[in-house]
Amino acid sequence: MITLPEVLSLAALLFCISIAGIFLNRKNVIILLMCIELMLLSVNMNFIAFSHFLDDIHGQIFVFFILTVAAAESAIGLAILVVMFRNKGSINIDDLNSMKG
Amino acid sequence: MNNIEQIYLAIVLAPLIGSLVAGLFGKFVGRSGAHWATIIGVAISSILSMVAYKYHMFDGGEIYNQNLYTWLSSGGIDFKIGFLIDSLSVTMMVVVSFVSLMIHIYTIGYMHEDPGYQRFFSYISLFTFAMLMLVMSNNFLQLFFGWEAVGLVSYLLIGFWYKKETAVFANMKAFLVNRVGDFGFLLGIAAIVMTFDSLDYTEIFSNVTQYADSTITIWGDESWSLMTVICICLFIGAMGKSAQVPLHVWLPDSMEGPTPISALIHAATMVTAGIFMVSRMSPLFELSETALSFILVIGSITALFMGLLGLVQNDIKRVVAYSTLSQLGYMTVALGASAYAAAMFHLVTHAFFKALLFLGAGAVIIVMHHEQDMRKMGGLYKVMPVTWLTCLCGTLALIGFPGTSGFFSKDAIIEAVHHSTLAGSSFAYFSVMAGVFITALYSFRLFFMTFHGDQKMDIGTWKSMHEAPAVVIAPLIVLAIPSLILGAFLIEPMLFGKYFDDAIYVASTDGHDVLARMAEDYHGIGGFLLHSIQHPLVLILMSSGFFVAWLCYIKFPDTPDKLVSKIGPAHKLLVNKYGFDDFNQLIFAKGTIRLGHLLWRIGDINIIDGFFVNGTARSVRIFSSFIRHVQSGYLYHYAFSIIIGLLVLLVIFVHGVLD
Amino acid sequence: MLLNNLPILSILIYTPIIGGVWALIVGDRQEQTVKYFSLAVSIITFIFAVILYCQFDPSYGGMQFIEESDWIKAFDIKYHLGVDGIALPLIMLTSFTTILVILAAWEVIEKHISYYMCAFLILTGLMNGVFLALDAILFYVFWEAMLIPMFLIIGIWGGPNRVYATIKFFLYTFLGSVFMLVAFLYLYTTVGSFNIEALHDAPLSLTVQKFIFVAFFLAFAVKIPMWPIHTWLPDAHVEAPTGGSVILAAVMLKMGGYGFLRLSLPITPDGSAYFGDAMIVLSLIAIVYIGFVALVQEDMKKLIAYSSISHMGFVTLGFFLPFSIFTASGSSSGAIMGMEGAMMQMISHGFISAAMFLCVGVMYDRIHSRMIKDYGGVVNTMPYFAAFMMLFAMSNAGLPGTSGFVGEFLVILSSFETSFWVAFTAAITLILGAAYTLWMYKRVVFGEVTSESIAQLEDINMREAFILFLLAVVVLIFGIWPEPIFEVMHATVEKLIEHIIHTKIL
Amino acid sequence: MNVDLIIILPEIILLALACLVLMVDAFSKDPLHLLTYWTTQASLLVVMALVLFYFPYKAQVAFNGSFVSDYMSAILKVLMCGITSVVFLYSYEYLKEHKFLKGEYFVLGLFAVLGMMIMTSAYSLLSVYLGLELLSLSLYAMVAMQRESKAASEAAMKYFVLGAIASGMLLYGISIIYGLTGSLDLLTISERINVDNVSHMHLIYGMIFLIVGIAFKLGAAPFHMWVPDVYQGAPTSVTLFISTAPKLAAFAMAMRVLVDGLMPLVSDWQSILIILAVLSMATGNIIAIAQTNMKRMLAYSTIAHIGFFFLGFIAGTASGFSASMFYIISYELMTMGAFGMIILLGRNGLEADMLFDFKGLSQRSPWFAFVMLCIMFSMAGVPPFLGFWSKWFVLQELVASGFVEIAVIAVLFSIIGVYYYLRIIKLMYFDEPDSMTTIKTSKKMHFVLSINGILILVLGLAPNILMSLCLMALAG
Amino acid sequence: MIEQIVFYFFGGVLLLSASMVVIMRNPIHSALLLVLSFFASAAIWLLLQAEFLAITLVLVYVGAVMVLFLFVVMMLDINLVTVREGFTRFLPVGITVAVLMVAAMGLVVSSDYFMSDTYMVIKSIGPDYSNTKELGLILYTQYLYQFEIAGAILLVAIIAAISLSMSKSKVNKSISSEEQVIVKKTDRLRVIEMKAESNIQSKKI
Repeated sequence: MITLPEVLSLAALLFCISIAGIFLNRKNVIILLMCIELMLLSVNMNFIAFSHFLDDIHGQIFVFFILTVAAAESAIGLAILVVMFRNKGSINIDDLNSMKG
Repeated sequence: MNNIEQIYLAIVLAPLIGSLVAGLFGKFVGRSGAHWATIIGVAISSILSMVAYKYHMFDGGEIYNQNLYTWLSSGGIDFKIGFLIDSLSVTMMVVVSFVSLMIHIYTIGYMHEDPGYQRFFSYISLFTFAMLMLVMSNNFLQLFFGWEAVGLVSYLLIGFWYKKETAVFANMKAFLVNRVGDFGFLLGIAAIVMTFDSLDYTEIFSNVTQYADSTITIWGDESWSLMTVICICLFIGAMGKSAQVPLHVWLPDSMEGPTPISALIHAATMVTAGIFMVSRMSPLFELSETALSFILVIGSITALFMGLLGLVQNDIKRVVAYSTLSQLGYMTVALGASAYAAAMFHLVTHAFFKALLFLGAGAVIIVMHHEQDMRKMGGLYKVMPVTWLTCLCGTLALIGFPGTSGFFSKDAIIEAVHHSTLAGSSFAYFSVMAGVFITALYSFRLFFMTFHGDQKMDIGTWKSMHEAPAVVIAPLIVLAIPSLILGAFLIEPMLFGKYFDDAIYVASTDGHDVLARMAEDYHGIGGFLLHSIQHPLVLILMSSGFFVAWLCYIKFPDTPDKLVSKIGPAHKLLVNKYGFDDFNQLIFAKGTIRLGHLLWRIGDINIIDGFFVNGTARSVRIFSSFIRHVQSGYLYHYAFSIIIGLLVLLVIFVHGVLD
Repeated sequence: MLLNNLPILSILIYTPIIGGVWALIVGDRQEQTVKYFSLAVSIITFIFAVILYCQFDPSYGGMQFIEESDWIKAFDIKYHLGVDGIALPLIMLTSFTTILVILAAWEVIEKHISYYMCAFLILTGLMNGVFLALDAILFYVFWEAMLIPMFLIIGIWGGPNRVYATIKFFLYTFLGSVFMLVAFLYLYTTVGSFNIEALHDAPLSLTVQKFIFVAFFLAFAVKIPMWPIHTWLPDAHVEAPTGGSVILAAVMLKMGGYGFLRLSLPITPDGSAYFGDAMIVLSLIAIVYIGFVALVQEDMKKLIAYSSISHMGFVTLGFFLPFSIFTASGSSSGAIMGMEGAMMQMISHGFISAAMFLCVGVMYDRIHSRMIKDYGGVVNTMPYFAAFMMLFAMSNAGLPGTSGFVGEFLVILSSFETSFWVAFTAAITLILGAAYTLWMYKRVVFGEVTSESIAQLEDINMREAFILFLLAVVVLIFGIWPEPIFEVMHATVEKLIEHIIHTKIL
Repeated sequence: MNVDLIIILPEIILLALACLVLMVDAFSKDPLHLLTYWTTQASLLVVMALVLFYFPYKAQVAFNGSFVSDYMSAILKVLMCGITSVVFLYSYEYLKEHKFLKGEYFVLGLFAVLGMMIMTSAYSLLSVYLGLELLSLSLYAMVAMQRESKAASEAAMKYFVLGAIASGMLLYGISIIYGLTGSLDLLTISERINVDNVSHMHLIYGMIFLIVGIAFKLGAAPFHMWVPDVYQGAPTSVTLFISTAPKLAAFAMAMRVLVDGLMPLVSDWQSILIILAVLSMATGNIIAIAQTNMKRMLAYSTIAHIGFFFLGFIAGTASGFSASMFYIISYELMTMGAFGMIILLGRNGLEADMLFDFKGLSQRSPWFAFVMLCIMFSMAGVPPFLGFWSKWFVLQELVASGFVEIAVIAVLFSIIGVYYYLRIIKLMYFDEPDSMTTIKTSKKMHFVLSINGILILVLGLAPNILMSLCLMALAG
Repeated sequence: MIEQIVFYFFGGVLLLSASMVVIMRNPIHSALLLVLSFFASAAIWLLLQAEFLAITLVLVYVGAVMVLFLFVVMMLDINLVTVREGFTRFLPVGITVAVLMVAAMGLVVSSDYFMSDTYMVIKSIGPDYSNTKELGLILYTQYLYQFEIAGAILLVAIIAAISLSMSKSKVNKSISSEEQVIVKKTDRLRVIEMKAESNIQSKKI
């Protein structure tokens, strides 16, 4: 038997990895986008776990929507990435600092 | 006399109207218009004063005590403007308006060429108004009004020649030193209001006894007699106005003003306001022996030491000024000895002979083309005999030559002090006696240096000299007469009669009622004269003073210089006026400015503004320009801040670190 | 009578405001029209103030001519106006000063005259509003709104360092007043009303009173201003145009004093009593310390500004004397005297400081310097001006016979009842006040002509003479017969004293 | 089911109209996109009219409790449409002037409005999330829409990444709350927290993630970092849009989640919000002082305003929430005017977003300088302008709830804030202009901007109506 | 027991691949590792009886989204040399924070509260149970509204993606002589009024 805390912990770890990925990654915007996907994945994991252990289908519905939105989100994210690349010729995060202070 | 109120009103208002006409419409009415308007005004008030005098002193008129209007009422106390006419005020009124009239007339000649002619007349008329308000007041408020108003006019007149740096300095000094006195005076008034809930003389005097033993805590737990505090505070006011040590410093400098006002304000009338005030307050002062002793000591110091200063002055007006100081000291001594009547008596006689001396000096100055240094005069009796004669009268009166007005008044004071048993009276007695010698010495020094000896002016000046014009001479003559004879008429009623009975109160306790003691020995003028011959100490001092002056300035004119080299330091002390001016300049003038700079630069600019106000603003700005770099522009920093925020919230609220 | 039905208080507020807006609309193109129009508006306002004075019932101590209507119903905030013996003289002062200011600007202001007139007229309306408001929030709105025109006046028409000065002015006063707002809000939650009169009657514990007092103190002490939060004033005065300085000194400082009377004392009597001694000490420091500071100023306007602070020290002194007088003697006559004296000091300072600033303005317009050292011997070329200035200088020094004397005199008299030393310290101003005023006068006016520019000065023209003459008349009349001002105050002040001697602690 | 559809009629119509606009734009050849523009404006008007027409005089719930229509939502929707309409008016001028007029702009704008309306009416966490995403995705795209601008794409990228993180956080929080209560329905959640013995600690754990998500959307410190960069980098019209209507939606979201859903935890989120509020006021006000870019300064000022806005929530009472609503509405009126001014000053493709662009404005255009003056004083919270009342209202409620210390801190920070608003006025009125070029503008813009300024003044003189409206909206 | 082994295996794979996504220097590797982690979580989801979603995850994510990622990575032709200097200075702080975060979250989610009876109501499901059917049933009834919104979101994504990435630049790069002839000065030359040194002035504010 898997227990709920185990799944939740797994999700939490995944969440932390994605977060760490976002603020540790210094160079590549694409990896940021991937980290965001990971983050959503961990949330989905949570929902599915709760859904399973509460025996409540609504959690899975939520995941369904998250998947949908995540797809849309990555589409827009990549579109912005493309625009940015065209403008700056780079997708380095360090180049994203023309505005500060 | 039913219309007495209108008369009193006319007495004060006539000079005011004159002053307004000359002041506001000076250009319009022209020079003669200005002097006619003011002279008529003052003449009216002078004549009416005499009428009032007659009514009051001879026709047995009632004491007039009525309020004109309510200035304001607050906290249940009505502050009113009104007149109290009794023997004291009516005497002052006559003196003030009469001397003022003389000076108005004299001014026509003296200020003849001055461009500020109308302004001058306006001022002196205004002064007359203010002085009359002061003496006619029936309450402290109006007294203070008049008190400050005469101060204002004095300020204006000292600085009359506003281009003269020394004049404008002197007028400010005069005003400020007077303000120091007013400072005490105001505190005294405040104490009176607190005690009596009134400012009305009669009300205060009728309640005064019940507060005789009241005390007030001022410093620590020690309680002071309330009356002493009140009296000393009031007397500080008098010290300012009547130029008593150490608030005398303004008076010699005030000689920067035109001579007529030196005569009117700084000799005859305004400076005696303090004497008048203390006499007026006699019911209060009688309750505090401490205050009286204080007065006695201050007066005697002034009388003696200021007279000494007269010996080393070369400016003709300054000599007279120091003589005024000394004479004021005499009056103050009389006050301290509870001989208010004697003080008033001397006040009256002094008003005439001192005005005379000043006007005489003024006449000399005119003739000398505004040269005031006595070392450049001499031998003037040849060209201006009338002036010489009248000045002689004045001088004799001043030194108290037997039979002259001054003799009676001054002798009375000396006698009174002699009888006084208050603390400090023996010192006072010594001072006034020594003062007699000194007075004679400096008076004749002035007289000899000016009118006798060699002519020390240049020949051109000498040739152009002639007697002063009639408008100048006439007042001299008019003033010379009372200087000589008034004393003989007044001594009996004033000192020993019931002249001041309705105005001055002297406690009948031993040591206070010195005049009553004197009255026991008084047997007419002749007796008084005789008495002074029988006890010739005063006369001896006086004549030795005269003799020394004769020796030094007529017989052996080089003696003074030799003397100076012998007693160098002492002479220097005198020339430096005991260092009062230097002290004031250093401590008060410079010290105040330094303190002001300190408070401003350090307190306001550096600490309050610099540190707190701008400092806060600056630190916010610096902090801002520093903290903005947290917004680094890097995405990972932004994400990091979100995580940190999240983490902190989790740690605080979930893991309850703060609980 | 028709006048009885007019909402005269609202008229006093809105006549100038509407006039101001109109002046703005007309704009700079019709300069003359704007000037005459503004003058007319200010005179009409003054006439209404006079009518108010005439119809005022001095025997009644409470609020009169009350106007009340809903404003924000949800919080029971009302448009609530009323006038009593404390507000009335200040209303008179405000509307009178406006006339002067508008006259003073006549030829002097060249830049955007219509804005200038607009700012001043609106300012007048708002200031009247402050004095008339009986609702705490309404009061606050007027109080703060007033800052805006003043901010612009200093900033647009001010001197070289105007930006610093005006921002300092704004922030300082804003800082103080926001605490007042918090205090109002707190009072609302405890008392349930913004009605100032209701707040007067509401019981409050001592702790609460202390806090509220401190909050009010910050607002009013900055405005009046008291030491040590006074430093905005010299800067603001120095940089402001003449009219701005005049209004600032003549009316705006009075708001602080008015605030103490209207809010601090009656709402927190026990708090005021608790801090009474501290307030007296602060007032005395202001009187003496600032006196010394004024003495060494090199800039005439700064000197007068400092002298204002020193004079305002008398106001706060008078306001906070009653508590110690009760402790000392238990009688209220001294207390009334102190408070009325302080009120009189406010009124009279309004005229005198206005006059002094106008005098400096007259010189500034000619030579464009305010530094004392640039002057000397002005009397030679401007004798009439010198005469006027002498009068005002003397009244600034508190010479009897001028209005400047009355307030100081009464406050000193009253302060003697608390302690000799309070009176002693307060009376030092007699010397210091005379010293800094006359020393300045001496350096500026007396003496030989010191420079070419002084030699070419022209004496005051008819307009300037008229302004100064008006002020001179007022200063003298109230010096010789101040009773008209006191007459209207008595009932109110007595009521106030009666109110504040009773504790509000339940 | 019929009833449900009527209730969401405005949303349905808006969706349909948005699609219509998309079609219109796709098939019209007009380079000025006038037809698109006017259709958009008409759509907004229609929706507004519909909301008013079906004004919910009592709360109506639809779709199994995931949609609610009540006073608050209706009022907010009307405001959103109204504000967006004005924003589009300004935007149109701006886009035309800066030569990147695109139909998609308006389409996305309409979808964003749809998202906001969904958020406003969301009664379940799922609707909240979807509405939020619909709004956010539209906004990300709008920010990046000026494709040639480096700053815009940088801003878009930052906005997107950080927004996605925040969404992730929000989702994580939702998942935890869902796990604890077994429901996504806000009313049910609130009920279950009250009734069931749900672990308080775990609830707070979930709630913190939710609050982070909400705070991010509002731009509260320390989740504010995107605000300055996005405000500065985005085309001014988009900045204007982001800073206005979505804030209303964020307010609605906060209301739905915190008040409708998590009211039982009020004392906990109060303390969290206190921290956020104080931090926001501090950060916003202090850093704003050092700014030289007007848009960036306004961004920091927004952060500070959000701190103030939270104060109403901290009060924790219905009237406190009304105060927050009042605050956010008045804030939007002001910020709309301020950005409108920046748009107005920009010419020929050049942005006039530096502070010195405002130098001597009073001489170039007295009227607009006056409007800006009103806006700035209003933002500073000086009566008699609207901004004063908004501050007053939240402080009033705060003090009424006993948080006097917080009120004192708040006013202290507002004093710092006054400084940089005054600086703008100083530039406009006390400085000389660099050039005297007159300001050309369309009549429409002139008119609307003037109305905007006057409204700030008029509402400041008579805040009664708006205040009662807000009180009514949240009275229940 | 077997469930646990499977869970821990796939959990391990998931965490490892997720970490590698973050660490990898080459975005293509990252993308592929991401695919791996999706597969691993799909497996776990299957364990948790969310069959439909598990399949969707693989189909939608691996099949569509990840391909999109790869496509973009390839298309943008990123200079791989510069893409890797990463995590140095910031690393210790970052790791500390990450560890703290793990602790803060882990302590909560691993608590015994989630072992309580509420979370033990797993019903046994019959062989005819269809997860897809159950989802579908409520998705198109109860969640109709949300479903529509999701549609709108996708529409927005389409519009946004197209309008952002579609290049409107002219396809034809030939020269038009017609335009060359009628060109005017004002078409080419724009006079911009610029203030000198205004940046410096602005600092004084």
